[in-house]
Amino acid sequence: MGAIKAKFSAPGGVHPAYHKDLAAEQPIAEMPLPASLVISMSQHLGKPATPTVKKGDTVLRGQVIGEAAGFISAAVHAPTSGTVKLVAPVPTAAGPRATAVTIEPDGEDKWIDGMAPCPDWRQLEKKDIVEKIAAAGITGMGGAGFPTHVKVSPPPETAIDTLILNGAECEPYLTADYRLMVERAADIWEGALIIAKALEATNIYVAIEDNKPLAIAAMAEAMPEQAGAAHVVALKTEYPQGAEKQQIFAVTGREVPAGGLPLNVGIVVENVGTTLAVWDAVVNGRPLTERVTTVTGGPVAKPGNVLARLGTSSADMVEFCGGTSSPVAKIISGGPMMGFAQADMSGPTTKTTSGLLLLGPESVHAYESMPCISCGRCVGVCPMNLMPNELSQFLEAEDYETAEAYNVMDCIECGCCAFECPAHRPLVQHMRRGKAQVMLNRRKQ
Amino acid sequence: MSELSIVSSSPHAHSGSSVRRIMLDVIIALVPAVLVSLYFFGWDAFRLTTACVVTCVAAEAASRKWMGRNIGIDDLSAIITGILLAFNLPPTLPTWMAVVGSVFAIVICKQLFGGIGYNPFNPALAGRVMLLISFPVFMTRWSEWTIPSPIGMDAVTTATPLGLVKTTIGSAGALPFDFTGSAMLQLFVGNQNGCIGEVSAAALLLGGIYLLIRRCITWHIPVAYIATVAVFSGILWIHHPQQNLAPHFHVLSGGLMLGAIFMATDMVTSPVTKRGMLVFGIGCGILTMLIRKWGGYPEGVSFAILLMNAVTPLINRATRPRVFGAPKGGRKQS
Amino acid sequence: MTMVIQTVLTIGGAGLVCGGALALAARFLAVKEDPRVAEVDGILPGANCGGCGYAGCAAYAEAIVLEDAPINLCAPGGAEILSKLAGATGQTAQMAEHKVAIVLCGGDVENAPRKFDYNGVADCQAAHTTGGGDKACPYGCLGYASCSRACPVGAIEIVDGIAKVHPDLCISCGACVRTCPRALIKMVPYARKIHVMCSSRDKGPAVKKACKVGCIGCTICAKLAEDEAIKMQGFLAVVDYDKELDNDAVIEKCPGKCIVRI
Amino acid sequence: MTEYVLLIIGAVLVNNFVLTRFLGICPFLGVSKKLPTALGMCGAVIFVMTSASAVTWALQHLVLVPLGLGYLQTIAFILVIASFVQLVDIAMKKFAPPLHAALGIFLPLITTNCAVLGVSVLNVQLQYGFLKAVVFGFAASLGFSLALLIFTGLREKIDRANPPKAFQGVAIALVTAGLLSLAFMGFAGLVK
Repeated sequence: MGAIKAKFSAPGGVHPAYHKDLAAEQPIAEMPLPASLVISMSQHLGKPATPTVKKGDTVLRGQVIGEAAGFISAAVHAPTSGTVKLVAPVPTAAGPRATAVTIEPDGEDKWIDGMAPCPDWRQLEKKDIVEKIAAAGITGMGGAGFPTHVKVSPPPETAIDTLILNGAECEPYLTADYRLMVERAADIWEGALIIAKALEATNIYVAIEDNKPLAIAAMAEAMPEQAGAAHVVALKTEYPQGAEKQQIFAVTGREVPAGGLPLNVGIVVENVGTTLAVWDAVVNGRPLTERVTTVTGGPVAKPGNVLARLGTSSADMVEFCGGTSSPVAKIISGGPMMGFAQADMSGPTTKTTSGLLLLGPESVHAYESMPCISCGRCVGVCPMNLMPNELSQFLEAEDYETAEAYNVMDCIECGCCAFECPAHRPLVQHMRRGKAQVMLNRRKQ
Repeated sequence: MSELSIVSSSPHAHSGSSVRRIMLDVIIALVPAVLVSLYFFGWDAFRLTTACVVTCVAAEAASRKWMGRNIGIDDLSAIITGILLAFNLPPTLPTWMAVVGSVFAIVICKQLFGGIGYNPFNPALAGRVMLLISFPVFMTRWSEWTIPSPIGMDAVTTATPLGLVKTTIGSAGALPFDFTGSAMLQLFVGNQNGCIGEVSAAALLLGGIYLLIRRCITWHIPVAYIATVAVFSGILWIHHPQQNLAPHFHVLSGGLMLGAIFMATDMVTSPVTKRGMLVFGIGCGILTMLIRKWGGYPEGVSFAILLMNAVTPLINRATRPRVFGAPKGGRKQS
Repeated sequence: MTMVIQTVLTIGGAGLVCGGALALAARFLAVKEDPRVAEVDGILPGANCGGCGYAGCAAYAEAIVLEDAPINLCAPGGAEILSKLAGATGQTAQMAEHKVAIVLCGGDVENAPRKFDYNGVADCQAAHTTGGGDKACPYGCLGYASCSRACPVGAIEIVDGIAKVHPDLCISCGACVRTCPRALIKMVPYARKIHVMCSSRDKGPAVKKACKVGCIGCTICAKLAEDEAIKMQGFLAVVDYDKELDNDAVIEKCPGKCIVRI
Repeated sequence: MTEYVLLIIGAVLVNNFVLTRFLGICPFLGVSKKLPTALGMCGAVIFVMTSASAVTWALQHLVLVPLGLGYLQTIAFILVIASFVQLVDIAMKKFAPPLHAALGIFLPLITTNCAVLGVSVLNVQLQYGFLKAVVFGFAASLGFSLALLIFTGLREKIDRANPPKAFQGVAIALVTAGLLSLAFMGFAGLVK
């Protein structure tokens, strides 16, 4: 069985320089334990976890150090064994501060006697799988970090027929998912079957951009025999094919209603890394304590794909990759299109850190406050069919009502508009601010 | 780290495009037409183009300084306004009028609104129309021109082909000539009377192709515009071939090529959506033909584009794309 | 004479016809409206600052007349408008104490370093949500003038990178308070002059690292101030504006130099 | 038929009331800030101008002329127009209160809108028959609406523009109106 070509493609999209060659052929390398780990309680979308340890406690790897605070939240586990040094707020990658637990590893890396491995997962009930996923603290590892146990337990009246594994990795520079697909194809497929069972989904698609032939080949080869409805779909290479709504359209031709969720059209999308984490949790009984992150960018001496414990600082990861060989002007957690710029390299790896990108001064794009020249390029590339030119001007004038009428809330912040803008306007930032303000205004009413 | 790192909102990558680069591309695209104008009109073309460009740049710099803003002429847009305005002037126009037109275009039509990006009308066209209305005699005084091989005629005229047709039909006479074969080629190359930059369809098309390749314009406006003129004039021609000119004549004469490729596609004053661009082009075509056929002026390109500039905000509003995921057939209104 | 009669008859007749038609229209298409709303609306200053909590002066006027809203909510109007409103509505009310806005941060360019170069929209909300704001202190004034733009009377100025309210210009509408993403701006009684110009809730060492004039939570001022006029909230000294405080010792003894008289 | 088509084209495009005759500038500037309000104004003006044309024609030819009271034209016309505007005002207050509030003072000001009086007086001057007068009134109001709508679109753009302080607000709007009027010159000669 080979890959099938995607029949559809969402509107808009851009073709940034990919720079994937920096790290694409570097096998995943496991990083030794650093001297200290800072584990944020807010590594997911939703309420931050509640810390369950205090200064001076000793913990084992896999031990719960933060409990899920409500339904849309996720548990946090100790990534290694050691001593709790501090429980205090630290800045998250996106900026605001959240409580974090600092652990000094004891070097033994001893696992706690927790969840039982379950190689025979086919015997499990739906709800057992969901419970295991929740207990393992798994969240979406592509970027947004939506708690996975919520995603795989849709309301009973919603029938899910299709599971899409997102292996598009359309962000330039990043190659972590690519490496996972090349190296761990069989395990990812098994994870997919586990999730499909929990969802009672009959179709499984793995969506991969067609600039990753090795990943497509590996996933196609490892495709399980029994599942007649499993496919590998080759997507046109175009940013943002990895965005959920756009990918669903490309793979199935279904449009997620504006303001709606994929489950409204009977679909759940999971990142390949998340799928692997589910496999690890269910089959091996291991909670999420590490992830693969691409450490890349011009100034990085030896770019690569690093298997690092959650909580590893950016500086430690860069050090592991040979340090820097030229000046660094911008530090980005994530990819260049949607990642968050960091003030320094002290920030810890979280469940959503798909990449750590360093840019030299020559690659930094400076935003300006030039007027819009109405070239319309942003309108042409917007994958949501919005009019970023108009929106940004409404928002500059703080006219939130009109911006709302022009559907600012449908913006997915993919960055296509600002990427194309010849006037170098900070369009995405305008949208973010607008969305925040509209939310605030709605809550007031 | 000794120096602070830079933090901005995402995205951290950029296509590398810039306003300056776009303007530079437009200037490059105008080069063939400039050369052709120098070939056909010689000193007059040089005189007017230089006067307009220098005045536009100086007026932009001076007015911005006067308004207490940064000088900001390095986006090169004033140079384009200068060239395009000169292109829309007849070769015999006195220099001082070109200067007045340039100052009007830059100061009143552009800088008063805040400069690049804010002007609702194309400055060069507004400058030309102001001159046309203020100095109608000077603005329609053309150099001498031998009509290229009309059948059985060898005449010298001081009118543009369109002007000639208008006066002849106005006096109820038959059309004075019939452009076919080699005469067509002459028109295409640019051997005709007219404003200094509009005569050569070939040179303008060359520039248009460059702009398309550089993605500075899309095909929508020029194609919709020219096709509408062709269809409109074609219908008239089929019904009354004696009273109307053939579509290819309409397309190749007057300022249509210049207007469709360089003026109507001005980003600031044309719609941003693809559908809007088509509407814009079709509107320009219809208005151009209305004025050419029934209006008081022999040529309607400038007026047509200016009028469509005026409705551009409404077109943008009406052609808002359907938001991805919104119900089909209707726009989501909240 | 005929002419005059004709004129009078014509215009008068036409007037009568039109007037009759209008009278009928007014009768059948009448809309009920409380005339007092317009009256109250006329008294209000018309600045539409929103300080009263209603969408604007007209909305407040409607609320006063139709929903018996209290008449002392219009801070910009002051005592004069209050007395007029009292006359119009028959309500009696005391003017609330005159309050003015103050930005509780003293970390100007010189005293509070930045932790990165911010490149983006010059607006506090935007800056605050991009990497958490460029000021090293996560509580300090970012200085991108959002409050200043929100102020309907231009009473806020950015001086040396931080916002300063001119108390004599402030009309106490509270627009700035609602705008500040860091909640640094407080409405305080005009009569109170001593303020702790810091809002950082971090511990001393962290504050010291981020700002030269921050409150390090040493509690000296809280001990010096009579009647608990300064209280500690965690690691931050906070003035209790309900109490008298006129003690220069707190200013002199503050090791962070963040207590000032304005 | 052709005559009426030409009459309409003439009144809408060639001799546009706002942009060529410069009548009705007050609401043209006053209610061109938002499209919905402008549309409401267009409806009101179309109604008032068309019906005022009919009634003033009747007034002129059935009352004033037979009685030799031509000198009462202005005052009599204003009386009728004022009543019509008042009627629209009352009706709108009843049926479309938000629009009524949005139009504000500009609704009663149609009374003194020179476009309405202008069309009535022009009907007399040009010696139009009844039907022609009504069509002319309707076409003139269409022309007014066209200009107002175009201008409203432009206004939304120039309100976001960045003119020097001295030109902000109505000043730049008038400059824009001037340029728009320049563009409308292109229709000159369309109808002889």
